This record gives sequence, C-alpha cells and structure tokens, in this order.
Amino acid sequence: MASMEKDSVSGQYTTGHEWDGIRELNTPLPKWWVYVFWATVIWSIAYWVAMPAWPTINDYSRGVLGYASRNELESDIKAQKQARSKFEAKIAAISVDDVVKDKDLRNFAMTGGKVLFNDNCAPCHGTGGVGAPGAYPNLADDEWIWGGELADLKQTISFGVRNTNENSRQSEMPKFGADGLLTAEQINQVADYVVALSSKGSTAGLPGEAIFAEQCVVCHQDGGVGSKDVGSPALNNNIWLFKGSKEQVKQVVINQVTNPQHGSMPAWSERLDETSIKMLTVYVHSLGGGK
Amino acid sequence: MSIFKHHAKLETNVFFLAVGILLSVIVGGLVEVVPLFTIESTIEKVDGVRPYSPLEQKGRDIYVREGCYLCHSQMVRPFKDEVERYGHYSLAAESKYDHPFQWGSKRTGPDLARVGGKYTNDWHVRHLINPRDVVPESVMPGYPHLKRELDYSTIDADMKALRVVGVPYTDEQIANAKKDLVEQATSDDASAAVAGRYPKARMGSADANPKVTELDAMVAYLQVLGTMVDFTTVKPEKIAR
Amino acid sequence: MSTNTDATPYCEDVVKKFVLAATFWGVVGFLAGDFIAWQLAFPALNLDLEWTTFGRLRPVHTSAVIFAFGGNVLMATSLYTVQRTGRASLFGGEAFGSVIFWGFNTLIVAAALSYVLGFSQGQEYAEPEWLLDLWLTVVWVLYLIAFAGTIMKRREPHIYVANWFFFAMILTIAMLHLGNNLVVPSAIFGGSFMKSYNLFGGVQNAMTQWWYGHNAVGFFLTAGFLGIMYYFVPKRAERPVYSYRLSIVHFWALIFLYIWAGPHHLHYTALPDWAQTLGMTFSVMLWMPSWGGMINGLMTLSGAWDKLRTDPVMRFLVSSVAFYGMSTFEGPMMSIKAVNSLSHYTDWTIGHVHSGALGWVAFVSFGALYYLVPKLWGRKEVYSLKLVGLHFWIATIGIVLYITAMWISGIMQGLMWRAYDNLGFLQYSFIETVEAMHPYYVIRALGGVLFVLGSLVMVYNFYKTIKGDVAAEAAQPSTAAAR
Amino acid sequence: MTQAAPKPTKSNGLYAETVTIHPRKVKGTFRSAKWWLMVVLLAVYHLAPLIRWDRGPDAPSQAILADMAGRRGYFFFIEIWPQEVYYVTGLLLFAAIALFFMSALAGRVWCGFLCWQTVYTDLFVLVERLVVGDRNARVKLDRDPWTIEKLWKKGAVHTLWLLISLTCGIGFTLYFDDAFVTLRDLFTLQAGIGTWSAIAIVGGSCYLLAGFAREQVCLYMCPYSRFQSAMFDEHSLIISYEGWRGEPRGPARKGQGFEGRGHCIDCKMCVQACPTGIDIREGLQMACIGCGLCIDACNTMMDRVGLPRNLIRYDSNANLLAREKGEAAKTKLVRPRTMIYTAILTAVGAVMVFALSTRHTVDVNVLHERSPLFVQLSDGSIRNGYTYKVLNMVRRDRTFQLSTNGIAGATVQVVGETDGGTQALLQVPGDDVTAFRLYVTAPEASLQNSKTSLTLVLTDMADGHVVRSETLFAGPGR
Repeated sequence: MASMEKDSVSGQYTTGHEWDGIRELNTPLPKWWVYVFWATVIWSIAYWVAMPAWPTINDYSRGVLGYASRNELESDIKAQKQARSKFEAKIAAISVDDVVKDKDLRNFAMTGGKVLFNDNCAPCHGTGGVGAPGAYPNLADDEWIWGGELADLKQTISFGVRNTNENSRQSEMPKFGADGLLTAEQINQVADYVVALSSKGSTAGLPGEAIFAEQCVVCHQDGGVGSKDVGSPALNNNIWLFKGSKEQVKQVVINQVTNPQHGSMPAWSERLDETSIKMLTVYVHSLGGGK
Repeated sequence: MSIFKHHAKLETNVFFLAVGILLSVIVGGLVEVVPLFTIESTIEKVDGVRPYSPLEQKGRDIYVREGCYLCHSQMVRPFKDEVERYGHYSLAAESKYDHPFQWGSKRTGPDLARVGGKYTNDWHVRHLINPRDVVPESVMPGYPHLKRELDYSTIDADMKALRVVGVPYTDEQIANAKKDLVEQATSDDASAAVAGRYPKARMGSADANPKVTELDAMVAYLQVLGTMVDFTTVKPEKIAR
Repeated sequence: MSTNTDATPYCEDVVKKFVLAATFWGVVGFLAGDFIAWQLAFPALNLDLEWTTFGRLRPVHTSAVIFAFGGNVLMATSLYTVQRTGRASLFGGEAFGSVIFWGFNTLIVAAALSYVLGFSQGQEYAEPEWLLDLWLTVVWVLYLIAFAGTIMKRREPHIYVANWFFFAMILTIAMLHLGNNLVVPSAIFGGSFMKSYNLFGGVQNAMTQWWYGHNAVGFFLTAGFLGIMYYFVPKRAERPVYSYRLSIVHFWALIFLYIWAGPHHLHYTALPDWAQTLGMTFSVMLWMPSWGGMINGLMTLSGAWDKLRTDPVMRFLVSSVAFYGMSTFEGPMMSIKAVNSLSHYTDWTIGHVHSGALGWVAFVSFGALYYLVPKLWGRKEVYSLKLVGLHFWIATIGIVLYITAMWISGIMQGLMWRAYDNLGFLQYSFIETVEAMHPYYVIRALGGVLFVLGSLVMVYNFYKTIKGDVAAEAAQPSTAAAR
Repeated sequence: MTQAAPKPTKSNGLYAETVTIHPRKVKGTFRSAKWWLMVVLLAVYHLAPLIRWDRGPDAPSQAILADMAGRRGYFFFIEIWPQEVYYVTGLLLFAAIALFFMSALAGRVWCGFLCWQTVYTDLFVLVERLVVGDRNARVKLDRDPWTIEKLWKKGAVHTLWLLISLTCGIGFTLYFDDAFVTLRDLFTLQAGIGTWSAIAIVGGSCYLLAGFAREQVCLYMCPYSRFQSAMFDEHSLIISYEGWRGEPRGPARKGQGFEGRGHCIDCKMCVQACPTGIDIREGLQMACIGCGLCIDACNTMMDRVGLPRNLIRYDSNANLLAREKGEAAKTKLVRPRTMIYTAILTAVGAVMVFALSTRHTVDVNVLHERSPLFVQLSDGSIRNGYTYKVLNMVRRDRTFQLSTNGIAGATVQVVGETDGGTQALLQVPGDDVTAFRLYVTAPEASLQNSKTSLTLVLTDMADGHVVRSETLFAGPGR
C-alpha cells in the first residue's frame, strides 16, 4: 500500500490508498459547489413550505400558498374569456347577417361556434355536422329540412324541432300504412316512384305518380322538391335521412310511408344565450350547406 | 471532518456498503409511491368510468402491441391551450382501470385522451390503414395489417387476469365476453346486451368487413377514449384537489 | 504499480466477449435509431409492414442502445475494473462469466425479436414481457454474485470508488426491475404466455413506471457510467483522482436524491401536485451532486491536459464529461414545472436525452473501449489513433446536428401548441406543428448518420487492432518539452 | 506551486477556501487587443438595440429585435416568423462549428478574448485597480483589517460593479421590446415585472459571476471550454512556454550573462499576470484560457533584461518542437481539419443565405377537413372542406386569386367571400395570417377513387407570384 504522499502537480496529499495504480487526492470540496448545493436545498425547503409537498398516509401538506394546478387553469380560462368578451359584445349587438359580413367577427363566431357545437350538438349531429344516418341529419350537405338560410338556422337552433317549446318547429307525416290510408300495394307503387325521382330516372307511366300527386304533393311539392315551411324533405335527390345504404332506399321509403319516424331537437334558447346561438348559427351555416 | 473517517467502514465492507446503498435508494420510492394508494383524493370520485368492453380491451391490447404510446399521449394537462385543443383535462379516475397506463411521454402525434367521438369510424379506418389518405402531412405509419381478423380466443383469460389486478369485471361480463365482443363489432343495435353491460360502447362494425377485425377493436377503443365521464354533470369541487 | 499477485490470473476472456458484444450492439442500436429517425422524416420508410413500424422499432432502438450497448459496456468495464482494483480474479471464473454473457445477450436477442413480433408490456424501457423479465432477473442476480463475490475476494482493504458506483447500479437496477414488472400473466387463466397486465394501473402505474424509468437513467446511465469514468479517466490520464472527499459526498447525495426525481416526468398530469413538487425539488437538488462527478472527472484530467492534443481517446473522455455537465444542468432546469410545461411531450426532451446518451454515455464508453481493446488483446495501442480522432470528430459534429435540431424543434413545437391568434383562439392545428418539424427531423437523421459512420470507423479500428496491425502513421509528436 | 491550487492539506475541512486571484497589470500586444475588443464588444452589445430601421408605420422600427409578444424576430431587413426559426438552427450550427474552427486554428480565442465572462471579469478587475490599485495593493487590502478606508474602497468597488451589472441587465432587456420605450419605462418605473426580473437575473448573474466566481466558472462550470480544448491538434496555436530556451531558470544577476543557463529569470510575472492564476511554464493546462497576458508580461521583462522576446509565445506545438530541434517553424493553417470546418461553415452559411434570399413572402397551410371527410350533395357531386391559411409576410395588403388544378369540373367556394365558381379572390392584410374556409365541389365522375390529388393554386394579383399546395380530395369510392 502506498503512503500518503504529496502530488507534485496539485500540491495535494493523496489518501494513501492505491488501486491498480490509481491513487486519490484528498482535495477538499470546492466551496462554490457546497454553497450552490445548500442553496438548492434551501430553495427546496422554501418551495415545500409554499406548495403542496409532503404526503402522509391519508393526506398531504397543502402549502401556505394554497396552490393547485387545476385551480390555476380556472383563472387562466377566466382571463381567456375576458379577452374574448369584446368580440362577444359586438356579436350580441348586431344581427347574424351583419356578423357574417364582418370578417373578424365571422371568424370569431365560426371558431367559437365550433367549440359550442362540439359541446352541445356533436353528440347527435357528429363532429363537423356529419349527422348520423337514420337518426340525425347531416348539416354539411346542401339539403335542409327546415331551411338553410341564416334566419332559418337561427330559428331551428333557438326553438328546436317537435319539442314542447311553443315556437318549436312542428310537423307530422301521416301514418299512411298504419292508419290504412293507403294499401300495401299503393305504398309499393309510390315507393317505386320516389326511388325513380331520387335517382333522376324516368318517372313516366309509373303507377305511383298519381298516388304521389294525390297524397304527397301537398307537403313534398311537385317533383318532390320538399318545403322548408312544413319541414318536408326533398325527395328528388340521393340524400336520405332514414336510410342504411343505397340498396335499402326503397325499403326505407316503404317503412317511412307506412309508419313514419320523426326526429326531434331541443330548443337551445332554453339553455344557451343569444350570442352563443348566433355563433352557432354562423358556424353551422359555414359547414357547407348554408344558403 | 469525521464523516470521511467513518466512511472507511462502508468502503471496506461490502455488506455495509450494500446496506447503505439499499437504504439510500429505497426511501424516495416508498415516500412517493405508497401514499398514492392510501390518500383517498388521489383518484377523483366521478361517475361513469367503467372497465373496457371486451372489444375495447382487445383494441387496447393492439394499441399497446403497436407501441402507439411512443408517439401519442393520453393525458390532457390543465392548461388552457390543451383544454381548448383536446377537451377537459384528464382525471386520474379516467385511467384507473388502465393496466398498463398509457399516458405517454411524447406527442409526435396529438393527444388521444379524448379522441373518442371526435372523428367518424370511417375516418379512423382510412386513417389507420394509411394516414396520408386523410391527413397528407401525417408522419404516422400505416397499419394495413389491422385489416386482419381479430384473434379473441383468450379474451376471457385476459379479463380474468385484469380482474386480479383490480379491474372489477363481473362473472357475468367474463362469461359473456366473446358474445359481447362479437355483438359490439357487428350489431348496430343500441339496445344490445353488450351496450347494457358497457354503457356508451360504440356499436357496430367500423370497417366494411362483416367479420370482427383488428380495426373494429382498435376503433372501438379509440372511440371510447375520454367519453366515459360526462363532465357536464361533474361539479368542479369534486375534481379539484 | 501493483500487479496481480493472486494465484489465478484475471479473467479477461469474458471481458473480451462483453467488449465485442458492446461494439456490435452499439452499431445495431445506432442504426436502428437512425432508421426510425428517418421514418419520422419520411413515413414511407415504415414500409407498411407490421414489423417495421416506428412503434415496434423504437423499443428495439432504446433497448439496443441502453441495455444491449450500455449493458455490455457496463458489464465489460465493471468486471474488468472490479478485478483490477481488487487484485482478485473474477468470482466464479471464466465459466461463470460466460454464463452471464450468454444469458444476457441471448435475452437481448429475444427481447428485440419479441418487440418486432408485437409483444410488449407497454411501458417505456420496460417493454419485455414477463418471461423475459424473469430471465433478466436470473442473469442480473448472477451478475450481482460475480461482482460482489469478486469484491469480497479483493486483496485491497478499501473498495475503489468506481466499484461503489457499479455496485449501486447493480443493486438499484435489481430493485427497480422487480418493482416495475409486477404483472399478472394472462397465461395463468389459459391465455397467451406473452401477455400480461401490470399489477398497478393508472396513476399508480404512472408513478412506478417513472420511478423506474427515471432511475434507469439515473443508475444505469449515470451511476454506472460514472463508475466507468472513475476507473478509465485516471488510468488514461495517469493522474490521481481529484478528490476523494468529493467522491464520497457526491456518491451518497446522488444515489439518495436521484430516486426521488421520477415524478418530473409527470408534471401537470393527473399525478397529485404534491408528488410533482417532490419530483421537481429533488431534481433541482440533484444538480450539484451530479456536477460532483463532472468536477472529479475534469479536475482529474487537469494535470494531464497536454495529452488532449495528442491522445484522441482523452478527447472522448473530456468531451463525455463536458456533455455530462451540460445535460445534468439541462435536466434539473427542465424539471422545473414552468420550463417543463413547455418542453414536455416535445423533441426538446429527445434532444436532452441524446445530449446525455450520445455525448456522455456513448463517448465515455468509446473512451473506455479504445482503452480496453488494445489492453485486452495485448497490443501497445489501437491500430490507428488518427482514426480515433476521425471517429471523435465525425461523432461530435453528428451530436451537434442532432441536439441543435431537437432543441429548436422542441421549443418551436411547444410554442406553437400554446400560440393564440389575435381573436383569442389557438393559432395552429396540431398537424401544422407536425409539418413544421420536417426539416428538423431531416437534420437530426443526418446527425445520426454521422454518429453511425463514426461507430463504423471504430469497428474497423478494433478489427485491425485485434488482428495485430499497426497503422503506418507519422509518429505523434510528443508534448512540448517544458514540464 | 500555483496560486490557484489550494494549499496542501491534511486537514479534514469540508471544503477548500477559495483564494482570490488578483492579476497584475500588464502592457503589450495582447493586453491592447483585449482592451479594444472589450470596448468594441460592449459597445456593440449596448448600442445595437438603439439602431433604428424603418419598416413602415405599423412595424417596430428597431433594427435588432426579438418581439416575443408579436412572435416576430427582426434583424435589419430580415423578418423571421415563428415557422422560420430553422434559421436559428442554422445560426446555432454555424456558431458551434465556428467555435470548433476557431479552436482548431488558434486555441481558446473565444475564452481568452470574446467570451462575456472574460470581458466582464476584465472590466470588474479594471474597476478594482482604479479604485484600490494594482495587484499588491489589492492583496494588501484583502489582508488588512476592516477600517474606514477599506470600507470605503470596497464599497466603491461593489457600487461600481453593481452599476455595471445593472447596465448589463438593462442592455439585455432592450433586445425584446422597443429600446427607447423600455428605457423610458425603466426611468419612470413603469416597466413590467418581467422586465425587472430579467434585469435582476441577468444583472445578478453578471455581478456574481464576474465579481466573485470569475475563473472558477471557466475551471469548473463551463462545458464549452472543454469542447474547445478537445478540438486542439498539434497545429493549433496555443500559449506555450519554450522550456528548451527558458530552462534551467534562475534569477537574473547583474553582470552575469545567460550562457549555460536558460532565459527564464523566474520573475513570476507571467504567474501574477494570469487571470486564472496558473503557471504557464508547467505546460498546457486546463485552466489556461488563452488570453496571452503572460506573453505580454514576459516580453516586458525580456526587454528589460535585454533578451529576445517570446519566451512564452502564441504558437503551435508543432512549431515549438521544430524550433527546439532547430528546424524552421511553419504555421500550417491549411490542413484537412480546418478545410473541412471551412467547408461546413461555407455550406451552412450558403444554405442560410440561399434560404433568406429566396424566402417566400407568402406561405400557405392547407388543412383537409376530417369530419366529414366529404359530403355528397343533392345533385350527387362531392364536396370537401378545407381550412386554407395564407401567411402574408410583407407589410402591404395583397389580393390573391385562388384556383384549383387536378380535378375536372371542380369549383371552389370561400365561406363569407364567394358562392362558387372556378376561382376566388382572397384579400390578406399585410403582415397577417388569414384563415379561409374553402369548399371544393367536384362531380363524382372526375374522381379516381377514395382519394384524388388536388392542387390549390394561389396567385398574387400584383406580381403574379404563384404558390401551389398539394392536398387531397376524398370521395366515397373505396
């Protein structure tokens, strides 16, 4: 074993041990190193006092500042709302048509409307208004049961469809089959006619034409173009709310004429404020189908 | 100073050294891990979190198998930008039945904690097969192999193992596992038995294949992510801690 | 100089095997990493095959570099060091060493295959399924026995500081490995033998995972490699270790504090605030204990500074310690919650890890390997010191490309995620931030190419050294006369 | 024994006492160079933010500005948007390689002359010298007991240091907002907490690091100095003592010649002049920052005793050896290493200049709508939605024409702007990002299958500049 000797370069003594030719100097710790280390320790202790830190078996120290990361978020969101409120005030003051004309307000309403839509409307109508076949109409295409103008949309969103609100949109298709207004044979014929209408095929000489003219035109109009006044969908295109696939169209028409399904929608004016409804209107209008 | 002299005992005896090391390294882990099991507020009391349906669990196994967690997090942090981009911040309660957890540590792709219901099944199927078919700028790998049929022969064994680690599957759920799995992947009927056993389960085939595919399982899992808790009914003070 | 007076000579064949395996796995791991780096730049490289997607290859990369390259380097150096510094031959002898070697390396092959085939526990750096975990446990216990047994056979009264670090690494990794791999195999109930579910779930699993994950860095990649530094730096520099006292203080402070730092990987998650506070404060307190290693390394070299001009192996060692200092400053900084809120989930983390992994771990390993290969095969020096210099040079440029690209891209992505437009809405959609990453991913992958090329130069150099060739280089001028 | 090294100790004290280094004043080439560089560097640092650059009425008129709130970087005629921070990557790379290059050529010139730690330490030492006096006076003052005089002198030194630190901190903040506005806000105490904290952090670091930590920063903390040392080779210029000429050393005695002995008169001036307190005669050391002050000190002494200069010289190791052997020294600036560094520097520089000179004044981001992927309209045609962002990176309003390419019969509609047609006009204000919502409608017959590629073409109506963006058009076919 080597003895403690002085290293000629550093002037330090060694510890007196040697391993495979390696010796160690007994240099004291650098002062700054010790100071900085204690500084981090003291800072940590201060931090523990201020913040939630040490756990016990069923609780933990809350810290004198009462900090919680989730509460921080609340105040951030409040500040965010504050920043947005000037736009919201402007939207509240003017009509929807004017909102659409102002580029900034339109963008604001579209973005804010999207958030509202995702929270309130997307559960049924899907993200981006894709709808759900057989249940909820697609809002991104260009067919509107109750009209696609801004005013129509605002009306529908505010008061909904077939609900208890007094301004709700109401209409009901008769149960032609179930109530015995038409025979099964007649329904079959009228379905053939409607399928031909929707696929833009020839309708000449189809026996269903006369039945359609007699029973359906009053709501669905000549040529099946539909009417937003009574909420009768257009039948002369390939957009079907109550359908599964293309092949099933005829069966769907038969079902609907025999014993109609009817959708319903809440009156959102009962839950959302006027500004939010305006923003929603602008957003839905921008989804592609707006007229 | 004397500590240096006393240290000689540790550095001349391998047992003392081992004991010293073990004592040093054991403290931190104990203090940080054990209270997570004992402090009640750690896992928030919210309604709606349920074990994954058999189909969703198989999807989750695929998610783990493919290493999705290496690029996607499942943890929305309580920042205004994340809440706005992804939705309500994640609760510990929402992953309480996640074995293993999949919070992730990197967002090469977006957070998926609340991807459920955000896109259509059709979008997910196309996106999984070739992401650039729907998102041209994406750098995600394509997963065309998920088109193959799902092997669910061990689902009941998997659920039993999960029950041991703390997922409260009932005997009824385990007994009906395979039936439920097939039903969820093939039937559009919202009143099917599986929908009763696993509320909010996304029903129906995701892809065009009538058989149960890995895509069906994967999409069922993705579509349930983050949808179990209805935050409109959660009082803020319930989840503040 | 002490010589081996033990009746049995040192077991060096097993060290040779580990050295060769480390070299091999290094190249494999770097290549895998660079390949997946190119995948992020050009996703067509995922090849649309299930076995070659990023998600399956990334664990191959991390396991190959950390456990295969790093593990073999650690086993080579620790088994070499413990014999030399204790003047004792390996406990159990060459045969026992071989068992450990083959056990460990077949495990690595099995693990890599299992990831590619789609078997994973789904926890970062702990991907192998339970059967492989058990296998590793057995191998690790054998390694512990060999290491501790050799210490007990030693003929020096004191255990050398390098061995403290190796020993802490071995013991703690054992604890972490067992703690984080408590699973219930599906096979118990008739399921697959390669599927299991972790005993812990959700938030508790998150905590145990990062308790494990962070200390895989802390003990495997830091403590273990500090052990390497404590032997090879003084040996190569032919200088005494700077401060024995510092080594004591920083050793105990380091291992005690490191364990607590795990929760800084979970800032602002659903992990309770108190745990995050502990993770952050302990990470900050870890700064100086980590730097204790840097000071001891650099100051040990300080008496042999002139060697830097002539000895490229010293360059690797000095730079590794400098990179270690950089990343152990960056680490505590990134653990501060305000910084972490920006850096987490971005490439900044990736850049940080690689400045440590490439700059510190790989460089100190290269330094040790360049020292060991000629020693073990009985050559005076490696085949060509010029090629060592070339390797150093290429690899350094590679690292610079890598970390600058990742720093900027990470910070930029973090800022883009939280950017708001003048209407008060998010400015960028997620995919725009992905698109913006493209140039950085290309630069990073180019940096990776350089790093791989450098390692190939090393392989060639080792091949020639082992073969016994000596390059016809002009003799390096010796240092200036003044002494 | 050098000054810096702690006293040999067998004591068990926990840590070493730091010995303050008081470098002696020297005169000479290197010292002059350092003074000049200090003046120039400090002037650049403090005056650069005051330079004005006219960018028009709505833009900041500061030549160099990092506008964090507005997310823009300004450098004279260059304006950087957040998406363009890859220029910063280029800059970082350039800086790293330049550091390597400098070191390979001429050693630690960065450390010795350019680093802010060196510059501020130099300035702080100058303050000490002006107030207290040269080395001996300062050493004495440190040793003296506390008197009124010592209190006054130390107080004056620290006050001046703090003032310099404050200036340093303020100088930093001027780069982040209009300099004159910031200065006014600071004087009227209107500045925000952020500005004050920045001043406190930067100024405080300056005070601590240049006043107290000094050479310890270079010795223990700074990683960049290590990389520089690792970049040396035998042709790099370093500070070296010519031992073959200097040894054996000994004090010069009147009347005695220098035959049969070395030229070093062991006056220790080189040691006393050294800001890191080392003895360069012991050879290249980690602590040597390459400032050359020992050369100045030695040359002064050599002149005095009438010996040739450059016993300590700034030269390469190869030359030193050559001279020792009596061969001709030749400095090799051109060698593979420096060539390759030059090549990389040129390449990085060229890429950056090219990128800057061809920088687009308009950029476009296209995002295809995912939900719904596509919509079938009542007439059977297919429509896709896009978010189309136009970044107008000049400060004037522009009008663009948008049209499509790649799908026959496609029409484009911009929400709130147009109702359809094959093209649309988009107005984008100067220095702004405007997002448009687009719908492209195409007959199903012109689609290939579930994915058809589509090009959106944006043409600047004023100068005809065209930006094409490739995107996709989704349809029902599978």
